Amino acid sequence: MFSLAKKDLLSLGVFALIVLAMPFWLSPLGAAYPALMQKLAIFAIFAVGFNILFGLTGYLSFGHAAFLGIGSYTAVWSFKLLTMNVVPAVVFAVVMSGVFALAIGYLSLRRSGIYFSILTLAFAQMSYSLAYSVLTPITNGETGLLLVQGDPRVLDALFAEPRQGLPVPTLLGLDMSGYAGFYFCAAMLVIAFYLSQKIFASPFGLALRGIKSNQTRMNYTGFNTRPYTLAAFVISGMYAGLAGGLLAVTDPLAGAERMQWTASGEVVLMTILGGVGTLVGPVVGAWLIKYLENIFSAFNESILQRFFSFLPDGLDTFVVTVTSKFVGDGWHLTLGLMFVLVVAFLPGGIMEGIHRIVRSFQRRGDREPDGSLKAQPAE
Amino acid sequence: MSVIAMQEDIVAAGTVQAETPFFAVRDIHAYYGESYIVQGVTMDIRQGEILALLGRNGAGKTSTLRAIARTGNPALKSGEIWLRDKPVHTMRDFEAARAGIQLVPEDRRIIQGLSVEENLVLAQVAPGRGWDLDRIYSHFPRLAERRNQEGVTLSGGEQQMLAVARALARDLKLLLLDEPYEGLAPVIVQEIERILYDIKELGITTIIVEQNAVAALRLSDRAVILDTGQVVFTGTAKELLDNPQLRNEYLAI
Amino acid sequence: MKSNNANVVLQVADVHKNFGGLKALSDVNLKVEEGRTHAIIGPNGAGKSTLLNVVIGRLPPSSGAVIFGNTVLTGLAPYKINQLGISRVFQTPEIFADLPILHNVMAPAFARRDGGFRVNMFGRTDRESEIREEAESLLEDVGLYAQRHGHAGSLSRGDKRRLELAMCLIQHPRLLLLDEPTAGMSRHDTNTTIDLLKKIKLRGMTKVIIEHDMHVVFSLADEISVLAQGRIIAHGQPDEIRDDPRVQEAYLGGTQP
Amino acid sequence: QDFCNNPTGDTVTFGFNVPQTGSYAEEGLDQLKGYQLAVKHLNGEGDGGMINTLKPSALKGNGILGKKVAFVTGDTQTKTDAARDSARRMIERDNAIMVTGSVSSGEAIAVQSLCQEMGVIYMSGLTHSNDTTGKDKRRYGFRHYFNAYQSGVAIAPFLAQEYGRDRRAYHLTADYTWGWTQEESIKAATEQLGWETVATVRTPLGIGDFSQYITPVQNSGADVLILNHYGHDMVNSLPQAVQFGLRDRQVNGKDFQIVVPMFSELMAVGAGDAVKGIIGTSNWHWNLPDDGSKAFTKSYGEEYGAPPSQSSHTGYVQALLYADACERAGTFYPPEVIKALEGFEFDGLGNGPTLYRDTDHQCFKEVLVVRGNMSPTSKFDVLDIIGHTSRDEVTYDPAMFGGDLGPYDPNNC
Amino acid sequence: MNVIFAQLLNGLDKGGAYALIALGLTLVFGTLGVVNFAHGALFMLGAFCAVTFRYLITLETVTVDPEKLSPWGAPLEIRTPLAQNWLGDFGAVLIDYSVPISILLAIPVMLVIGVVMERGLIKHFYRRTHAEQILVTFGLAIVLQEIVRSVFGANPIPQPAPQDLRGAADFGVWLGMAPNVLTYPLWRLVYFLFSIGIIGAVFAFLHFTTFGMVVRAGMVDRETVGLIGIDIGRRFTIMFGIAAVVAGLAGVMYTPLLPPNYHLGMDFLVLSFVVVVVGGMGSLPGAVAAGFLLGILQSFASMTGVKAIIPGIDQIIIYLVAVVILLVRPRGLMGRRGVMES
Ligand SMILES: Nc1ncnc2c1ncn2[C@@H]1O[C@H](COP(=O)(O)OP(=O)(O)OP(=O)(O)O)[C@@H](O)[C@H]1O
Ligand SMILES: Nc1ncnc2c1ncn2[C@@H]1O[C@H](COP(=O)(O)OP(=O)(O)OP(=O)(O)O)[C@@H](O)[C@H]1O
Ligand SMILES: [Mg+2]
Ligand SMILES: [Mg+2]
Repeated sequence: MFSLAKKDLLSLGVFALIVLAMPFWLSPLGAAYPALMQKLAIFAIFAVGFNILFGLTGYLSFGHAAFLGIGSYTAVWSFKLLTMNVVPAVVFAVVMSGVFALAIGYLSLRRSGIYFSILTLAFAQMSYSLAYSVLTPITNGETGLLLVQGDPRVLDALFAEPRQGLPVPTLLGLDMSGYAGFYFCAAMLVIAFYLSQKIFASPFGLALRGIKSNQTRMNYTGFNTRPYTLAAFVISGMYAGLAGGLLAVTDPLAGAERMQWTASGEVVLMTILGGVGTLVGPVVGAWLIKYLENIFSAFNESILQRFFSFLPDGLDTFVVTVTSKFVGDGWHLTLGLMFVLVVAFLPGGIMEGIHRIVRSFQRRGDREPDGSLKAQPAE
Repeated sequence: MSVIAMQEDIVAAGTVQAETPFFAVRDIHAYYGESYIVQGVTMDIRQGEILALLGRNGAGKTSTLRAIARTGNPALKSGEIWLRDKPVHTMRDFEAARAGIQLVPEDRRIIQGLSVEENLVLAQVAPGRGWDLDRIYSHFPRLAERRNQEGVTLSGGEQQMLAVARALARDLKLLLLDEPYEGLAPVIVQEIERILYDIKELGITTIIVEQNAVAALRLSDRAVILDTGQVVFTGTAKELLDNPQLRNEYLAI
Repeated sequence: MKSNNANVVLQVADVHKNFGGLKALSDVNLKVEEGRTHAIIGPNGAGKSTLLNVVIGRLPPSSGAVIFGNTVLTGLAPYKINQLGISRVFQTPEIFADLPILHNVMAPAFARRDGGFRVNMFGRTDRESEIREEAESLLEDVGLYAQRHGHAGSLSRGDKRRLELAMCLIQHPRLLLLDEPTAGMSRHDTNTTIDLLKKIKLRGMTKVIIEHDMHVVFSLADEISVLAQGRIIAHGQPDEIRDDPRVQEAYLGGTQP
Repeated sequence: QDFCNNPTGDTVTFGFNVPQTGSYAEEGLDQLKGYQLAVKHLNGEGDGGMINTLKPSALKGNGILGKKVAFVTGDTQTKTDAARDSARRMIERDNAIMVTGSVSSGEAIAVQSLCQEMGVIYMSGLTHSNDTTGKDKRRYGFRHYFNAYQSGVAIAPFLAQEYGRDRRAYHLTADYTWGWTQEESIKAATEQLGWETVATVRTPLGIGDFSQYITPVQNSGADVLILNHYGHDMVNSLPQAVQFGLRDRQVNGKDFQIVVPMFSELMAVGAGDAVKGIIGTSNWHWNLPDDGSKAFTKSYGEEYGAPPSQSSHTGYVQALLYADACERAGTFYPPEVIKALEGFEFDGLGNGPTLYRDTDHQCFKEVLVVRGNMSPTSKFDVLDIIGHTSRDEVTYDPAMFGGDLGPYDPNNC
Repeated sequence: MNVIFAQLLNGLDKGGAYALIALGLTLVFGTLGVVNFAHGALFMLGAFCAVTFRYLITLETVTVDPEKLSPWGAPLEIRTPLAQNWLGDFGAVLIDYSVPISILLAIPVMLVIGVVMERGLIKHFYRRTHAEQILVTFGLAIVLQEIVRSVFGANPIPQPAPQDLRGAADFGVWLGMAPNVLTYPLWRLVYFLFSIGIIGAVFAFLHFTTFGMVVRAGMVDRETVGLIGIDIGRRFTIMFGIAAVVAGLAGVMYTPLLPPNYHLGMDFLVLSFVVVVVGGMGSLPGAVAAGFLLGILQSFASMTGVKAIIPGIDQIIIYLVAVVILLVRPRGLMGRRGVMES
């Protein structure tokens, strides 16, 4: 039941290794600090989950950030009301977002194509607007839901002495804001990835792909497509809830912007950038966008000057002026250009590009003796 | 080959430009992405002739027609196509169509969202009109009845008629028919055959791809057989029918 | 009109279907008996495909009912109708164009085994050896085994048809509906397909087949109904139909190929 | 002592965390300029600006405690999530000893609570909500900027003077926490004058077109419209209200008036002509005649060719105040620095004598009342100062807004 | 009662604006089938055509007086506007009417931008998946936005309406009410009429020529349309150019209502998608109807009385209506079958 094909097992192993080794390989890239690594893991989970819906069934949800937000709010409330232990927080976050996904999915999946996208967008935007304003008693509006000293925390109050200052989320006594938090998120990502591998390789996954490929055939082949898509929607909603819950675990605050359409759009972009329907693609996309957002935006002219100081005088100022347009407050420009270039030259996203390069090397290296192409489905 | 050469000589006596056939395909090679499908097809047709292009499923018949009509998929990598003195191989799809080449595709490709009549009107938007609507409707009364129905809701056979009619609505020089009889009741097959004869009378040249080899050969002057993207036979229809080995191997008749 | 004939698998009772003013089907009655092959022929636009659409739940009849075994199909969702044991080959192939050919054939088998909906997300498609082997042997039968890992979308048209046939056969339907299964197939492949369909018949599968190719019809049919302008104008044994003057006029058009 | 990001080398790093993209980018980027100027001056480069006017001052112009000041920057995108991400990067990766900057209260409060958890001092930028030093105040957070309550108190006498005590006001309020606190404060202040509040209407954030909210104002019987809007909402709603002809109307026998209680000159530029004659409040203005303001305006102008905004002023001042507190404490150890800032009385930073109150970390100083300039001489000259409300008048009881500062103990990140 | 009347008027006006903003998107998205996330950017570029035009005609000669210093320490600049210098009164009129006159600049500029965009980029994406279209157009939108930002800065740049059209019209008096009961900004009325005009012109173009049909057919089956001799690529380019012009003009005329900044486009993007989809894919009348419907409902939902009954309704009304309509009518108000459903 928990088995994987050899190929998948291998990729899971490699994937786990890469994720857990982040602190090492990210450090030359200037990104090896807990906050960012946590984000990388969390948004990878979000994107992997999104890909289960979008990549397999082809239903493009434009409101997935709503579930992320719901997960965060639920987790923070669990911290406020029950306990600072992260386990209940994460469980509640997943369950709650699953419930919302069930309701929203039930309605939205009555339509397909762009109509579906707009329905999900509308639900998410309504959640966002209400969270920002009318629901302030629950969400604390613009400020975001914060922990305060006076929170009841009934379970903690029963078992432990209140400590000085604000408590932090913990697991087995480990403080979740630093490296421990990262490893927790990384472990979650590996599990999430494994589950998505299972789904991709299962008959259930095959049915979802069938829906993407030809709904008519599915119906007349005896599949009841609606519950299949709904199941995929709920599963990916729960992934989003998990990601939202983890955001709150590593940093116990939940803000409404997490639910805005731009946030939903971001996960769409991550998935497409990496490669829709591939297992690893969404992860790569998520990492790239979050890396740019956090690292490129922080470059400023003095950093650039130091960086390019080896160049001869005059040239270095020129190079600094040019590059400064693409970093710091210009990091969006880099992002936009990257989107355009990737789709223009790597149709199918980064993973497809990598596959092509690998394939072209293979062809040059060893030609198949019988001349047959090793046709591989895009997995 | 020798038979063709002889026939060409006979025709040559009557025409000035004997060397340039009406339509010539010279060693074309075409690819779908990386799969090499049309592997050097060569054929000639004289004006007003009907040529049957035969072969098993997957032999590359459709691909050859699509390459001639310049659809871009399969992509023509080398070879030449000449319609009289016009280099079709340098054209794009719409230019080939304006030069008078019309493909009736195997899956008919009636345009969704447009009524029967709009499908026909659309064919007359680009310069080079053929039959007007009245003439089309008089040949295809069935279409006249259904003129306001959405094209794609027509029955299979009706769609086939519409696809042929759409080609006729254009100023035609070379008609490429991909399995025109498929899915048609025998009565309609006869109707279409009649139309093809009419078209032939008008001097329109036709290449017909058909699994129903008997029906196709009944109509054609000459035949070409393809196998895995290569020409394995060229000759008159009669030669083919008289050759039991070819019939058995490629046509199963 | 409750049938007491236990042998009748499919019964079409007084079905009418109108498209706006157009009467696509009028008063159609049909009985198909267990294990037999029932051919429906008729001119283009006669309503043959429409009739199949009514049976599989793609179109609701304007009036009348379709009964399968003891179940009234009218109003049932298409997937339920399929689950009862009816599969259909469409006139324009409906396949999973961007899935591998092997998976095209395996998917319907899962529907047969697991029912309309099951979240078997911990199963493994590649471990379902029973279904895989069956799919492979069927692909062998239809001559697509060699290409089984290729994508279905790049098949030629005749091959797509054969693939679709395999997709239906793997469901072991009680009733198989075939809408022009050999259209676009070479003579050679048509003959193979006829043999394949005969083989299934020996297994007792009931079939309704629409064809314009008389060679196919007369090779396979036990019974023929002729549909013209939405009405059944003749019904009987193949020999009777061949000689029926109405059929000659409405359909075969005098000369016989 | 051991504490978060204890600087070991010969530099000490500040984290400048401002919106550089999104709707508040202009203010954020200007704030950043203020910070960069402050770093220069602290390190003894340039003309020293307000270092020369701050009194009392322990600053020496050789960095802080002998260490040169370095800085890192971050883009908050005006989102709380991004603001916290960026602040955490500064603390965890770049070892920032202090984080500063903000253009909205949401991000200020979020970053402030983060800094409390990490044990890093946060000097907020523009944040006008009462909550920042009220309900959500933190031991590690400090605000130089004024707040909504002070705006209300400051503007009230001028409203009475200009428009009389018999007025009927209609509030349009941005529907989120900052809008609500401002509405509450202004409403209280104006009602105290004797004004009547006809209606308070909440408007969704960032809708762009406010016509459906302005239409009902016409026949409501109100003769003053109070726009509790900020940023783009203000830039859009004010000109739209003017276009509706509200200011050309006579209601109850009086000229209809529009008030924008909280002004910022960059936004006033965005609102264009509509801002002429509109009364509001401001934290600071480059036109002020005191030595500090003059010195700052001069060095900023020489550096960037334009006068500074209150956003850059706030940034500059906050950086200086932190540096000064470190010098006075003689250490970077946050609890000591906090104690140095708490209750600090100073002058010469442009707002007259100022107190950093210990009970809530709010600065108390004069508040400016400004009016849209009727005949600007340059595109920077959009606001006129029409009055100063004294520090005593805008001082309030800290208990009023509740909250709890929390402990001094440093968390080791 | 007056309030209701005023809100109805306001709703109509808003609806006209929504319809116009969505119109350009319908042409590209509903007709060409490209999910164009750069639509908002085109709207924004239009608005900046107005800004540029005004900037050009208010160009000043700057002389520096080195003797005096400005209060912030820079040398004092003395500015004299050129247009007024050279053209006298006409120059003043030109400056006053800069917004409507900049339409003359916007039409060619937007056409060129549209054509270049289509030829250079979008052209290669008709046959790609919607996902890839989203990515590329979104990327493009960001790039355009950043370019505008680096040229014009991040702050909004107000564009005044002409003096004569600046105030409010006493609409009530025209309808026989007492003065000052129902007034409405003149420029909004102008915008409304302008919307109606543009919408009418686009309708006429697509309705009375076969152009619309050809493009629709080309979207459904590009190959077949090519095979019957139509150069569909060129028509798509023209269509995209028209859409860019329409989007741009909507942007130009909107500037007096909303001081434009580089971010303007993103704010309208979601709204225009909602309008187009609620109207129904591929339907121009649908988009217009949806624009009006949403505008009017939004106006009414913002009334204090309504908000008192359902708190927060004005924040979500657009989305709520979108949900209800899409659930009740599978293809929006007037959607065509088969357009972008898979
Ligand atoms: N779009 C495509 N991409 C890749 N390969 C293709 C594509 N279309 C067809 N092929 C392959 O090209 C070969 C020739 O196909 P083609 O359709 O030309 O055959 P055909 O002779 O017309 O067959 P049929 O009689 O079945 O229509 C087949 O092997 C088919 O699998
Ligand atoms: N959705 C529809 N709307 C309107 N008319 C339709 C629709 N579907 C089918 N028709 C019409 O109903 C008639 C019967 O169509 P049907 O597809 O059943 O014919 P058929 O017997 O299968 O013909 P063929 O042998 O050509 O496939 C045709 O005239 C067709 O145009
Ligand atoms: Mg073919
Ligand atoms: Mg049919």
